[in-house]
Amino acid sequence: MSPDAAGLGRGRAVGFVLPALVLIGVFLVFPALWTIYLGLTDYRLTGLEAAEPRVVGLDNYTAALGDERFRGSLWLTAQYVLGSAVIGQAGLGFSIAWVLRDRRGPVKRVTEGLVLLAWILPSSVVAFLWIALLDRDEGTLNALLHTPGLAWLLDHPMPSIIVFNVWRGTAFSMMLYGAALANVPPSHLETARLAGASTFQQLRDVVVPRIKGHVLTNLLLISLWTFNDFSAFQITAGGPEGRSEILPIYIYNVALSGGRLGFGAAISFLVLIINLVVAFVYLRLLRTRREDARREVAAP
Amino acid sequence: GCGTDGGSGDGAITLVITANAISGGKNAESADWTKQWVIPRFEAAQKAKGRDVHVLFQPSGVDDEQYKTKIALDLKSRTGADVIDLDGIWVGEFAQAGYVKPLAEVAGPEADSWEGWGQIPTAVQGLGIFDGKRYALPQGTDGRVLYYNRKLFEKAGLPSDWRPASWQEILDAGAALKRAGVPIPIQVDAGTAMGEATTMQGALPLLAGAGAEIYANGKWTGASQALKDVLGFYRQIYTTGLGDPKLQQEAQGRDKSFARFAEGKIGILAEGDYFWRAVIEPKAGVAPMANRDADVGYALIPAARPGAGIRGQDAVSMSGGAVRVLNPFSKNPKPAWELLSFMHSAEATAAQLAGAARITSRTDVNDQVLGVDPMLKFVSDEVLPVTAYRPPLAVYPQVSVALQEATADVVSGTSVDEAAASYQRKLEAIVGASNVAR
Amino acid sequence: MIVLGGLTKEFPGGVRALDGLDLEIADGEFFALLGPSGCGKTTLLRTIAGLETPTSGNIGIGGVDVTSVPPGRRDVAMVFQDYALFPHMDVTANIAYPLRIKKVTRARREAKAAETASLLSLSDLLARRPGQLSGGQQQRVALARAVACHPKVFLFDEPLSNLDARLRLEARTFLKRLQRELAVTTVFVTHDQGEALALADRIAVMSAGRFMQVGTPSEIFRRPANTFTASFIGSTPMNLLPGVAGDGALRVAGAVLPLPAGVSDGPIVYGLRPEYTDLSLSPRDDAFTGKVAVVENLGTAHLVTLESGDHLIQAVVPEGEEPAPGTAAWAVPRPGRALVYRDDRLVSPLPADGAR
Amino acid sequence: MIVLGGLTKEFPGGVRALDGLDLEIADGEFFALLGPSGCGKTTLLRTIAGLETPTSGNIGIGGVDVTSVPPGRRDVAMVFQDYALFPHMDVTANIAYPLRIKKVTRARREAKAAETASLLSLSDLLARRPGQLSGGQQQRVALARAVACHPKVFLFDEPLSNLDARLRLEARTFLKRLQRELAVTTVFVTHDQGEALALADRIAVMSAGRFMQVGTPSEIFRRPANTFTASFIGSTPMNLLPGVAGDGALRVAGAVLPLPAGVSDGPIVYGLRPEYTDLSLSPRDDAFTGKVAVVENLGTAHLVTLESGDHLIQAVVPEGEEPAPGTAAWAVPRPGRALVYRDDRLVSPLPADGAR
Amino acid sequence: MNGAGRHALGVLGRATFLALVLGFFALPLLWLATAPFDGHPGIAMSVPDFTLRNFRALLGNPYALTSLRNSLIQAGGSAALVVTLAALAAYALSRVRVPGRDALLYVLLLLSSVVTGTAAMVPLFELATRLNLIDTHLGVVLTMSGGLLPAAIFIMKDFMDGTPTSYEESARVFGASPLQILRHVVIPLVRPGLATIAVWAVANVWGGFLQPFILLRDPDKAPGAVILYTLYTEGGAPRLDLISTFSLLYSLPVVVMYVFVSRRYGFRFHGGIKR
Ligand SMILES: Nc1ncnc2c1ncn2[C@@H]1O[C@H](COP(=O)(O)OP(=O)(O)OP(=O)(O)O)[C@@H](O)[C@H]1O
Ligand SMILES: Nc1ncnc2c1ncn2[C@@H]1O[C@H](COP(=O)(O)OP(=O)(O)OP(=O)(O)O)[C@@H](O)[C@H]1O
Ligand SMILES: [Mg+2]
Ligand SMILES: [Mg+2]
Repeated sequence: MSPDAAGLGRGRAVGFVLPALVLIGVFLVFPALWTIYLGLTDYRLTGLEAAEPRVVGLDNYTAALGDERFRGSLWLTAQYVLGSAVIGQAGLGFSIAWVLRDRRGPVKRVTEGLVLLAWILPSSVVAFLWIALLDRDEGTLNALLHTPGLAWLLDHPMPSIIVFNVWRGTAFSMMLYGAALANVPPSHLETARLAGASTFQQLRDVVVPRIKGHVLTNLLLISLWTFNDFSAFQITAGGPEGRSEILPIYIYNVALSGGRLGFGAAISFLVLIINLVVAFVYLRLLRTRREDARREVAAP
Repeated sequence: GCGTDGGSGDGAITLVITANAISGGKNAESADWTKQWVIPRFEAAQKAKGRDVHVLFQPSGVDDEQYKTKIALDLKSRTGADVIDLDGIWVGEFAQAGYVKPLAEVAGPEADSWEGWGQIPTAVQGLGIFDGKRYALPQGTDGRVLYYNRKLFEKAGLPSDWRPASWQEILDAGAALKRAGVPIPIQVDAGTAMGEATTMQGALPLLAGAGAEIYANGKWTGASQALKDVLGFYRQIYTTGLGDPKLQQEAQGRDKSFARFAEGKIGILAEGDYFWRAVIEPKAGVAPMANRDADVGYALIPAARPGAGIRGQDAVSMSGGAVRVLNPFSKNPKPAWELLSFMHSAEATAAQLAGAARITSRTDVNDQVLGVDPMLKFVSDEVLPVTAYRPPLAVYPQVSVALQEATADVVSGTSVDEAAASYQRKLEAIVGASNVAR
Repeated sequence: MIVLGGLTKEFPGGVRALDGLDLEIADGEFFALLGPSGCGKTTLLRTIAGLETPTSGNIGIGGVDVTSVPPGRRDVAMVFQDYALFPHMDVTANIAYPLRIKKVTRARREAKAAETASLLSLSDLLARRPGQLSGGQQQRVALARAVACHPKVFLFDEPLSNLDARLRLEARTFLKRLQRELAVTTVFVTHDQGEALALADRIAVMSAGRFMQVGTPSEIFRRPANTFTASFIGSTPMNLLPGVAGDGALRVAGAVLPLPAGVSDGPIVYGLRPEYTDLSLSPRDDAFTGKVAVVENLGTAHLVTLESGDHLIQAVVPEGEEPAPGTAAWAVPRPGRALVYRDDRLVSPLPADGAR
Repeated sequence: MIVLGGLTKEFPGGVRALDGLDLEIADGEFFALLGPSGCGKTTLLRTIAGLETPTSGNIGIGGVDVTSVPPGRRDVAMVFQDYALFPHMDVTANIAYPLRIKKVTRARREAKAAETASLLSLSDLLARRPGQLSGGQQQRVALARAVACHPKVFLFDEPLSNLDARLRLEARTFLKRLQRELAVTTVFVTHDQGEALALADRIAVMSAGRFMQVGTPSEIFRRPANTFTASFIGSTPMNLLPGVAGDGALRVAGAVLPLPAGVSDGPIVYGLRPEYTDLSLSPRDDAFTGKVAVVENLGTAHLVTLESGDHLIQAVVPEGEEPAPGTAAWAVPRPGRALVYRDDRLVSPLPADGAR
Repeated sequence: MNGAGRHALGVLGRATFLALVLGFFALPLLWLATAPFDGHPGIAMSVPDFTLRNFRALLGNPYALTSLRNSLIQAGGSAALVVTLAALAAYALSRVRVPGRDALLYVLLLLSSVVTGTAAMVPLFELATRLNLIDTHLGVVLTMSGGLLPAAIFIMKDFMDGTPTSYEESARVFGASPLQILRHVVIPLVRPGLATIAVWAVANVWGGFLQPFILLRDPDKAPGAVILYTLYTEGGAPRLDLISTFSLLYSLPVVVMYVFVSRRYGFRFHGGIKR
């Protein structure tokens, strides 16, 4: 079938895309380019460097890469993305979608509703709820677990914000995988069941190959979002003593509290590059599989 | 931009005031005073002079850092309110960035011949001075003391009129309190979670008590003996159970320490007069103590040893305070100056207090109002003479963070030498090795 | 070998998809489930496979009650309507999949897959993926996968319905031969009566979760037990006309026809297959009269639709004898071929002996 | 009324879906495009509709060259295979949609929709959405939508293929009557030869983007011009056997048959429909001999497949005469019904006069 | 283990899992449900001594209610803009082959995640100043939309790719223009997608703090996020009564909107990266 079903034509298509592109161009690409430029300067919001920022070339980058705090932050971010997005959100989201896949009725609605609620509530409210939950002295969790005085946020800051972010972001994965599972023909699963396959074998042989595209979309989006997620700031503010200072918080701290906007911009750009690499790896994975398939076919 | 667009009619001009104050917020009185006292009276006074002046107030209610960002962005793009509230510590960096200009440059010679200057002590004037030029009118100042809970002291057999003369006496009192079962004998803010409070309430007064200023004669204090003494003191408090190290790490640690003090769980707390006025104030405080006047004592922060403080003092303190500046890009600099000076007149300053006691910049007003509150009188009479101010430079916040990190290190068990060395490294990275004094 | 006892399946919404079914399917039999959409064919097949749990009743396979045995242990193989070939596996892997689950070694299962593939003329396609196969080839791969694991029972859910008309005919013959050779008990679901007649040893005609009739193709074709079966079976829809028996004659749609033996007086439904209806262009007694409305070419014959008052009567006429639309014509029932129903039960002709 | 001149469509990938087609379809004609999957039927229909732009060649409708006229202005209505009923509109809105585009007032288009719906017995369903309709009902709504806007041409893309076997037969008769009454030129795509024969005034048999034969159903059925058409047409696949003409006889699959008139010596392909093949259980001359492999019930007849050496030969035998699998039998061509091809062209029988 | 046993075990496992999930997601929310009605709310969750006093106290705050209105304006405006522009763009990108379209989408997606951060604050602010958008709702709407659009287009395109083209072709044969096709056919078909994007956009703008804070001057225009922040940091110690009550009021509109939208239009995602 011709993809241009409505007879749009190039001209009209451009007309349709243009408004969005203009808005994106002005309010996204332009500031982004500006930010990249700022990253090459020693620009600060106040002080002498605010009056006359100097182009310092790659100094910010060498400084960042040489900075222990930056490297530590990068490592924390990797843990955060891996733990909360790739394993936590994607894993939990998939499990929920899998368990609910052929359910109807109130259980499904309530579960989905709660998971979604965690996603759509404003982040400042959510942050406060979690502070209340994890509070050392009066937190609900300590009351429930009979562990009075256990300072979750101080003793286990990374696990805390990872669990927090799993709670916050699982909805997206759940919905995406829900849609994906709806695309797995029941007959395929049943064929596997008839052959005697266990749940794990069904997942491995039927479901995962089928929803690989969804898995990658999901991982790509949630990894990017988590990489740039700032909401943990409202819970630990990067603390205690930087032990949960993931990159977005690090940038905030150096750019805003420290006033070093040029340096912050440079790190933002580094983050962009890292994101790019992550995205590239994901897309590469997708492509490799397809090429495998093609090669197999080509072989006599 | 808004605000400085000049006239809102023929001949009529509009002036805008902005402050990090908003009705319903922490600084609500300031917002209310601006709206209900300053604006109507100033407009009336101008009308009497035949001028049609319109004044608007632009409130705000966020973290100081975010407020600062917003103001800086405004000034950077040459817009913003005509009269702007700033923290005194920002004056230098704003001046360096060209965001603010000396008052005389903006408003003309009237600024230097203002009647009020005579009422403001030189030290307080310093809040608005950078490079020897007056950039701002100070609103008032504060001082830091050691608060102590008399009931707990009594329990521990300590004098109800405690006057520590050295750091050792503080530690001794702490040990006594600890023996008496006080959960947190001493709370001196430490660590990065407390932010600037650590520097202001802890590191800097202690440094002054050890005889050093963080910035003197164009050099920043590095890992000097004074600094090591300060870190050593922290270490003694937090590794011997005199203080609660966890409390220093919590994001809401400072608020919690207020609450703990009010609950009678903290023996000694280093804080500013704000704590007295707004936190444990029996009626409106956020952690009110009904018997504040009887139960809470306050003492000067002693130098490490008598005479070991800066300038050879026996006691030390740190002060800060807010100022107001004129927007150099104002379309109506002269009327703006009139407004600013009006806001700092004795009458206006007194009105801003609205009956509450607090240390204003003007001696004439202080003389009238401080009599009612012995604590503020104490600050004014005994603390301000020994106090010191932070350097108003753009890199100061980063140095402050480095200091906080050094305290955090020792609180979490790092040795003093290591923490000091790491501070030294960071400081050199921030200001350049040649600007660090050892 | 397959025994159903009082099998009932009610879906959560209250739909009774299977309604107390009793059935025995013999070893090696090719059994067809035939019925219109929604009658429960798929549900029955899936219940036999174990993919649905019956609400009540039980299922036996090979003498064992398997009602609560999970599908993987029933030793059945199912071919789904959409074939359910795994798109990411090549043909070999697809065919070998059940063996892989049974932990047969790679070498042995590939040998087995190759052997099965050659039986179904798939040897050249072993390295392809399902997406690169035509519909007919896909169907054969699905069959091969079912065959490869040597099950006790084959279950086919409309395996031919995705093929185009021509392929369907070829596949049908092929399937029949294959089943003959393997001699595995087979249950085959279809909504196409032609397919059921052509393939099955026995057919169950279903409607609304019940069996309307169970019998051999010729029994069902010749003596449909009720009007539902009558109208459902046959490559052209049977003429079913209301009438009255009385005075020694049948009065149906304006025609007076001889009364078959054993029909007592009263209202009846008169059934006549178009194939057994001859067309005359000259007036005839004991015939339906009407105007030719539509003529459809059937290849070697034509299907003529007569409009007779409110009724439509269809007749099949041989090549070259078709009338032009609009002409008047007479439809003459071939003697002995009419079916008479009363209260929706066949009353004439009476069963011949020997019919099961 | 529809004229195609040298119509060619090449897709970006290099697929030549239409390959220089010339055709004229008369006013009011019911024209079927018949061919296997992928032969270009849909592409041709879409090109006539204007949904595809031809690579070269032109299209005229009603005497006007519409090659570069956008689809909305060609005054054609198309029924898609999946019906493409708008799921968010009820039946009335669906039927009235073309009129809404033509800016007919709401009142008038609802009246028109109701009228068309009653013509197609849809009056009770007007307020339903497509999701709440059965396949047959959906098909009628799609037809109603096409009918409602009174186009010059109907284009149907396999409109019956989504229906179940029984419904398909009924819908076929219905469609034929409807087209007769409306007398609108209709192009109908199908891969089911039975449908094409039954419905069409003329059929074009397509393969790989070309017309293999264009003619009336009986022409095509009786005298398929090539083996492709021969094998494609007929409800049972035609027997096509290689043979040699020589010495005044045809030698085909072990049988020696009389040489039809006009066939010169040389290799040929012998075509014989199963319907024209009689089965004998006693040895016969001029007959194919073999063993009965499969017997399929066709209702009033049986299709018997003989295995004769490497060849399979099928014959249709009347009810009650079917042999048991495994017995020996002889397939006797009915005189004058055999088709002889050489170089894939029909050489015997020679065309009768008067064939269009 | 026999089949029935294994089945029972499976059912039990699922039930346990679902119960844990429910608990995990409900637990933090309980505080929000109780504290606003508690006369003396603490951080600790407790059965409230029921009162509506907190709500009265909140109404006393001059900015609380207007801030919700402002949130509504900004979130609604952004959602409308994002949905409209994303639908148009995604449709065109889905239906017309544009070389390099996927690469473009990915790059924009990447940029969007960076530019919402702190570092881009200066460029955004200066841009808004030059365009006279400071202290306007429009400024907030435009900057927020710019950041949300790439992901919206990305998700929307999946929906568009997933709808069969025969609907559009059918309408086209009847003579509908591309805009008519979009309005009559495509939009209704992808309505769940639009609804999903709308909810997502609203939720994002609703919670956004930094942009409205730096772009707005007049607190009468400040959205809920800024006011909540004020309540939180400006009270000295947090005023739990006001915070909990405002949190509830502030959360309610998004929740109501989600419930409405998901009931009415469905709320779901579509495909994955198909190529
Ligand atoms: N999972 C289910 N939940 C509820 N009802 C169902 C379910 N599956 C099938 N049904 C209903 O059970 C009845 C029988 O369905 P089934 O699929 O067995 O019919 P079928 O004969 O296979 O039809 P078709 O020829 O259309 O495939 C139908 O009314 C159907 O709607
Ligand atoms: N958009 C397209 N791009 C490339 N090739 C196409 C496109 N559409 C169809 N084709 C190719 O053109 C040929 C004819 O396709 P068409 O859909 O017309 O076949 P058809 O006869 O309708 O088949 P079917 O009976 O399966 O519907 C096929 O080889 C098909 O793969
Ligand atoms: Mg079925
Ligand atoms: Mg087609």
